[in-house]
Amino acid sequence: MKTNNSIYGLIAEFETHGQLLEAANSAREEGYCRMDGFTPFPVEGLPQALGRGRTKIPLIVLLGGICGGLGGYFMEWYANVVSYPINIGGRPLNSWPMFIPITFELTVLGAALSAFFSALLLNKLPQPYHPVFNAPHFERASIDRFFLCIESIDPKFEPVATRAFLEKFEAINISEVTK
Amino acid sequence: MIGDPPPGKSDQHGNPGELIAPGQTYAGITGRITSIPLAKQPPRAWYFGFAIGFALLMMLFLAVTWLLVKGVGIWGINMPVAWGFAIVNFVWWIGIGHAGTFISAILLLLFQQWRTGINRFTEAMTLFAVACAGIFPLLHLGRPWVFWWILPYPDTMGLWPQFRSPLVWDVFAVSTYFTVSLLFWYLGLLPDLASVRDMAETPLKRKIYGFFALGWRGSAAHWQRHQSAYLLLAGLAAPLVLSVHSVVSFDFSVAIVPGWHSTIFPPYFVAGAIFSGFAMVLNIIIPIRKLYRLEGFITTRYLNNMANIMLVTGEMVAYGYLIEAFMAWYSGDKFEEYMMHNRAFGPYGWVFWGLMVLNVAVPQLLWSRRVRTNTVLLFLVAFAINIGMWVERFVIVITSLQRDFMPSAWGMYTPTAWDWATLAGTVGLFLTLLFLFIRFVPMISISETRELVAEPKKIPA
Amino acid sequence: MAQIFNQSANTISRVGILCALLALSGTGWIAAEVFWSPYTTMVGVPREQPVPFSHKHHVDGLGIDCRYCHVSAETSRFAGVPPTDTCMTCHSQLWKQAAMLEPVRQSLATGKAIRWNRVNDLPDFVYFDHSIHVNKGIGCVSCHGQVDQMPLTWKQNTLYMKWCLDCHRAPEKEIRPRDEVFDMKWRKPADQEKAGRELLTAYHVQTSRLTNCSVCHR
Amino acid sequence: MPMNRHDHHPISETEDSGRIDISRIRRRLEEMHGLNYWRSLDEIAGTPEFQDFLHREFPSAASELKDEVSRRHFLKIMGASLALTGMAACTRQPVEKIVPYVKQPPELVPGKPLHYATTALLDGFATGILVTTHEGRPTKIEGNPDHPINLGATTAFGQAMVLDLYDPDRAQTVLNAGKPASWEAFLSVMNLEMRAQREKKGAGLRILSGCVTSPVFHSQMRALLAAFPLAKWCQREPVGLDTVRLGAQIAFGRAVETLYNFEKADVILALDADFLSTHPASLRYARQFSTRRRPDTADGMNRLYVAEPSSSITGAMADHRLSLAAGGIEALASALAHRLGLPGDDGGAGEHGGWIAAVAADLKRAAGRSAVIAGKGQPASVHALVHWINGALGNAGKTVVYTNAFDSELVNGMESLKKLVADIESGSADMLVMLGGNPVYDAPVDIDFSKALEKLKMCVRLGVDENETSRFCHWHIPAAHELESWGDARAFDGTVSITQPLIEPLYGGKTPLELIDALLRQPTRNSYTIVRDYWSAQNLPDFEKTWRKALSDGFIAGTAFETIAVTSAEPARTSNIRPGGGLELVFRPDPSVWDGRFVNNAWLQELPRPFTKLTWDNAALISPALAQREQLQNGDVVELEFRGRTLRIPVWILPGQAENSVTLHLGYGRQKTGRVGTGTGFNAYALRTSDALWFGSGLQIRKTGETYPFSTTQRHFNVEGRDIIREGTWQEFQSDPHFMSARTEPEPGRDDTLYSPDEFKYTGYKWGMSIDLNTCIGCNTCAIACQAENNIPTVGKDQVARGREMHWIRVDAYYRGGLDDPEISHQPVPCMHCENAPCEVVCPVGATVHDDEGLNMQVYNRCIGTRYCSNNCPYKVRRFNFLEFNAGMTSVQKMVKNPDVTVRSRGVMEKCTYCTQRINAARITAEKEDRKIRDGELVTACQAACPAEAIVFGDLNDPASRVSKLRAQPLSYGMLGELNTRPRTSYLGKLRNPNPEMKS
Repeated sequence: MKTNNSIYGLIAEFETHGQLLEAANSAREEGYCRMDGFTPFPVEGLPQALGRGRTKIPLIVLLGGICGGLGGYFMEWYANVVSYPINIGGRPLNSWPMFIPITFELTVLGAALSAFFSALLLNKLPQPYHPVFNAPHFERASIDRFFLCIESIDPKFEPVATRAFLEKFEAINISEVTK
Repeated sequence: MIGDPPPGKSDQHGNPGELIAPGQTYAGITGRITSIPLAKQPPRAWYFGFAIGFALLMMLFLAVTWLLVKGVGIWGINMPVAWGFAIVNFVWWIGIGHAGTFISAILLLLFQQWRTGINRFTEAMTLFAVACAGIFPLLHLGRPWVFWWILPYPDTMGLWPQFRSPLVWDVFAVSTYFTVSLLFWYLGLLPDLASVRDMAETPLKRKIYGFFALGWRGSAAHWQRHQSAYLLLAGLAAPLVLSVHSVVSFDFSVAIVPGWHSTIFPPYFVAGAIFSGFAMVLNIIIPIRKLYRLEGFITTRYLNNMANIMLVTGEMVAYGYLIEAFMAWYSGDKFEEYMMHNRAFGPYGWVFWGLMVLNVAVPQLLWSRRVRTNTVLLFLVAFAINIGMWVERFVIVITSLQRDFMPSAWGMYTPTAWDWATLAGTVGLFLTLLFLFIRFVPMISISETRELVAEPKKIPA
Repeated sequence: MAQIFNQSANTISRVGILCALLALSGTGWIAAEVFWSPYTTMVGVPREQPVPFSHKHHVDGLGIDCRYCHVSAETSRFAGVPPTDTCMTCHSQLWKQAAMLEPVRQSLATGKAIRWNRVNDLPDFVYFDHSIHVNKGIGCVSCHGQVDQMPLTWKQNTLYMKWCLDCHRAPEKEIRPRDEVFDMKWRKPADQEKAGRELLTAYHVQTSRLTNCSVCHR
Repeated sequence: MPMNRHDHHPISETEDSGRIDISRIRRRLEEMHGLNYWRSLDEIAGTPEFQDFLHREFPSAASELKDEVSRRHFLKIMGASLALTGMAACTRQPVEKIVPYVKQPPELVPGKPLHYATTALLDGFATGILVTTHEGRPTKIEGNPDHPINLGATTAFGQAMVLDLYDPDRAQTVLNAGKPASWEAFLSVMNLEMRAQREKKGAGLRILSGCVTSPVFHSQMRALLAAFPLAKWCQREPVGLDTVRLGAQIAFGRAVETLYNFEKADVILALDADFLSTHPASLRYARQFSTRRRPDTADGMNRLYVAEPSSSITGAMADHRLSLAAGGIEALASALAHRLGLPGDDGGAGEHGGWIAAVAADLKRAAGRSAVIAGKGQPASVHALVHWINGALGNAGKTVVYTNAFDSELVNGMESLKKLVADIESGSADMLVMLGGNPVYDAPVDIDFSKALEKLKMCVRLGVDENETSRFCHWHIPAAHELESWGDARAFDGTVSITQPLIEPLYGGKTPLELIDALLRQPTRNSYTIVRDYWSAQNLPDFEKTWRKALSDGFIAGTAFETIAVTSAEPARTSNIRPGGGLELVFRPDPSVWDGRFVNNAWLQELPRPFTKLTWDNAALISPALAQREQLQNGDVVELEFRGRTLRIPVWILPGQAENSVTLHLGYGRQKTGRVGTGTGFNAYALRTSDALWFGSGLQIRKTGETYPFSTTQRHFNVEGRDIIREGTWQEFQSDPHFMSARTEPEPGRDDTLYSPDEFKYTGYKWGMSIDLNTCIGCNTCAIACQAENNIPTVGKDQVARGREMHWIRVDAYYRGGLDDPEISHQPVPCMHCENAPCEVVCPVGATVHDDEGLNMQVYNRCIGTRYCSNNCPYKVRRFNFLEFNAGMTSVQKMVKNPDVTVRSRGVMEKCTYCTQRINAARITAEKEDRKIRDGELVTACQAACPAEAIVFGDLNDPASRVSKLRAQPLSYGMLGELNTRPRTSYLGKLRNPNPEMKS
């Protein structure tokens, strides 16, 4: 009998995302909180089923956009008004209408960069190695199978009981994930 | 280990109604699509296409080398026509680069499912087209070796760019557009790279694709953030794609040159961009789809819808031409009036009428469903439009500059062999990149296609 | 399924990304360093000359005025580099045999000029005029530094456009009374900026146009 | 104007000046036997002496002068010099050398240009010039403002002579039978030859020169002819004044010169006379004429009638122009004489009776205040008629004055040339000394000069270049360029002008004075001594003082001819003069290459010809009617057959050309000349016979079907009804001075802007320029003066054809009215320096920006070459270096560059800067003296050169400045003002003064 600390968790493999959703929901109701689902495409409702909250990404993107925009206009204003003011065809030094396009572009750029990188960082990618990859057939998580993994660090995790709980659903197979 | 993919569907199966041929399975889709990058040998036709592209690319290197040795004088430009092919090609390529983001971003926001089969492909096309476009603003400089003076950085001269110049706007718009498109494309690609990784037989391929997949596990958390970021990027890309060609059009509309100084330019440029973008998508996708037997994934419905978009944007462009002529007359400005007259009946009149045929007359064929669903005809129409859109930029740039305010300074413009070589060269660059993409990257979004199978009625995101 | 990468890959990848970022910003920083380093600017690097002429000896030691050799400093764009016979005014009497002066004697004998190495070199599209600076109270030291302390002459300032602009934007920081211009020993008063502004008005310096491109570029 | 032009020439004082030792280079050259001459020049470019010379006190063009010289055609391109300095931001500067003098010339302050007064010659007549030298390099020619003949103006030729000085194709070594030899060797040979001649009293000796007005030379010739009584001197110019002299001879029975004063003339009739541009006194005439064309002229605008076969500068200024075959002029003159009560034949009037009547009436009305002038292209009889007419009108002594002739006895170049050839043929002449000239090329075809030359025992030629004639000479001596020579000459009014050298002869050239001296006595004197000795012997009051003054002034005051009263002979009874029928062939000197002597001068070659705007070529100018008749297009090659000889030449259709006249410009189609001139144009001399030197009838024209590519700088001559050039009549102006602005759409108001109109106030100087279209005669001198001042490169025929010419100021021509007799207007177009400059807003790097004085600056070293500014320039005055137009220049050629102006590299934009380098120089001088720049103290290059003073530059903030006053005039307008560009360059609308009694 293995002890919890040698295994990462128990993983169940399903045929359809429906079965996965069902299992996830009842697992949550059972009181499991440290679990994750693995699917070949985004399954609607799965995050909620697994008890996950909303992501912070939109907020980060908003901030990124604001910084980009303000930074952009400041750059133009500083360069053409403060650092080296020059008479350009009689136009005012701070010709704000002509500073708008770049301000806009940099707003978008700032937002886009923060969207992309926040997505990666929050997902802790790149992460080439992960215990779940040890699970049998896990390659099919990116092809046609749906996995539910209850992690050993879950307070409610108990190798035998948890396995028994999972067997209640029509999983193709259930296996331990070693660390 | 996975069951064989279903045999490629042909047109009579996928009738225009369907987005994906019936009877597809997750594994089937995955196997079918990943089999292309994972194949040991690409089809012969691939080598053929790549060879053409590469040969032209070498010609580009030659042309550019000579250009750097001698200067822009090797081109046909002169006074008064100081801008020639370089700018024409730049605008043309940028325009082509618009379809990708339009399809992936705007169709995504409009919950159009018919993007699924083609978005990955068109996004890649966008990147390559913008890359080609990006070359020209640099090459057309008299002193390309100091191009970075356009960028704001603390130099030893205490000088900055002149931010009132549309050319500086261009730099920011185009580079932003390229960056955002790249991020958008890669983010969408991530789960599929994981699929390829997991489908790969040899450890090396597994490692390579694994490296780029960044360890994607398809966990619920991954998907949740991925979806959120992807949708936000789409939301950002949508206004961006509209802004980019607007900014490009400012290069002209901000100037006082008759024929350029016109408020209709931004919308009419954007329409033209999407117009040519879709035309290019069709010109590429129709042969590729046949070559790789992807009719099952890129069904006739896609072609039909794209044709419809071309029809709409085509009419918008035609309207643009009409308004230009109308305003020239209505404004009562003698310079505008002469410009319009010169455009139609001046020394380059034949180009103008050619444009009318290619961009206004030919696209009307798309009213017919038969044309829209017949790959050969559709291909020809799209090709005509691609040429037409290039000609449009030629007309705008050349005929406006050729005869502006001072009759004493009027002149003509004749492109040289080097002008043509550079144009053809960038086509080579485009093809080369495209064929490499087809060879090594899944050209259809696997995960999104799975969603289509999972619940065809489901609305993405 | 077997792991494709082993555990260490995670750390490696993250460290790798970090390094890439550092390298990127690093190159920019290094470039800047190079541009401002003596390697490029030649600031403070004594320049070898066909004759090891010492300003220290002639100016500090013998107290010869700048204008004795650089005759046209007050009247022309060029301060003027002395013709050989200027050297010989003294050296036909002093150090007649000194080996180090051989090139000078040669020059006079053969009529072939001495080819000095330029120390303060502006690009050819920059039109610097000594006379106007001198006449408006900009001391030699402001640009050339304490030449009287240079055994072999070196460049005191980068002469980058940025550096020129610093002074053209705030000449009050450098301007001095006209009659102090050639004085190597002159030191700025405590109230330099105030005194400077007074001098600017006294000498009718149109500060507003000093940063116009046409002032230096034609 | 030049500050210290009164420091006179060093050589005059110290024979040992501290100048660089060109003689070394010369010696090197002489060592380079066998090498071909182009190369030999390139070789010396490498010598340390030359590098020293070029780097001497680091002139700013120095770095441009480093790169090796390429073997290519010198207009062709490679490499980029400023391109590298452009990268200064990211490259380490190479160590430059400082090369001080060994002995510094006392008058020379490094970095300060010096100005010397000297003399430029054309066909022997002097004009006074001031030459700017930088560290011993002559770089720029200005007119001498004190000189009575040109009053500060110059011709295009005068501006371009400095380029000839540095022409790498100049004759560089003494040649004996084509082999390099030495001056000493030549002297010893001459010694023997002259001894032989002395025995036969010089019976075999002939001297052939161009027209000579130099007192020193004349005295030398007198001495020579005294020593060799049987020797003969032949003076002859291919486009000389023979007809003028003969005409005077007929009219007055003696040789006199005729001088006009157009300032006093209210009505002027020019009979095929281009007195504004091709007359020896044209600079003065243009000035006088223009003073009476200004809208604010005190005593009313004059009226000009012109009858001529093909448009000339003068014809374009006419209030009434009659395009008439050259052969028809005499009939017209005779008819006019008749109407003025002189014995004349009225029958010649033909269909022009009305025109003549009106002109006659107008002339009568202005009797004593009118002037009639005939051109040198008209036969002596016409000149005689004109003299009588002026007499009858009482103009003599008022608007027309007569002076003693340059030569006491009549000079008839054509006759003496014929005589010379006859003597050689008959063997009576066996030795010929040619001073310049190129008779083998430009003698009438019916005189086989080359065959004659082959007969000679001894043939010597002194020439600055090797040409068709050199080949037949036993000895060829490189001549010193005028800027290398001591000498003197008379201006057309007789004023003696001194020629002094600005630089030692680059190739050891000799002056005619030295050569003749060598024939007279050996050892020879140098020309400085010759000139000085002569004048010191002329018992001038206080010689030393006068001499020094003459050197600093450039001329000897008070040496102009006195006017004399002439008694006219009884007018000959001319009867039934009828112009010959059929097509007529007309010969004219080329506006750019003259009689062929300037064919190797790139500045002149690329200068757009008036009206046609042709560059690098001549053409057969034909009338639209003839073109229609023969179905000819511009560039169609035709075969002209004239008196049994044929010439294939492309045609150019010139509106205003007389229907049946075909005009050929002389001077092109040279066989032997330098790299620039070779292969340009077509040789009109091939049809020029001694009996039809200027025109003749009986021309046949045949279309060949071939076509020829021309390079023109202007392709469209219709103003398209745009507010570019404003025209009206003197009468309208009298009734309402504001009539012009009344009928054009006004500029947008100052406040019609989203931005504050006071964003930038120009409180200091506010530079502006005003160009008077009334006085501009379209002579192109401004364009070439600008080219010389601002280091503007020439680009070659091919590049001009591609629309890449570089002139900063161009003279546009616009035609109005009918094809056959259009009104022609010239408009010089420099940068407008718009206050709301469209070019500046679009530059991404701020390479073109405004300064506090309103200058629209172009910062070459910041420019990255997007060319956006040019697109956005409504006036299209910007020029772009599409290729490296300065590459491949020899070190000598580079010496012409103005060190105060950056030499632009490939890939940068450039344009008129209002001569910012001059503004800076003037400002620095003024500020050093704690004062403002005075009005007129600062002139732009174009302004300085303009003969008509049509261009005025100055401070718009100074209400007293001339430019402010001109701007205040009602005719003043800004071109394309409706675009709200607020140009600083403004124009004065063009007024014509038509005769109300005439319909056309």
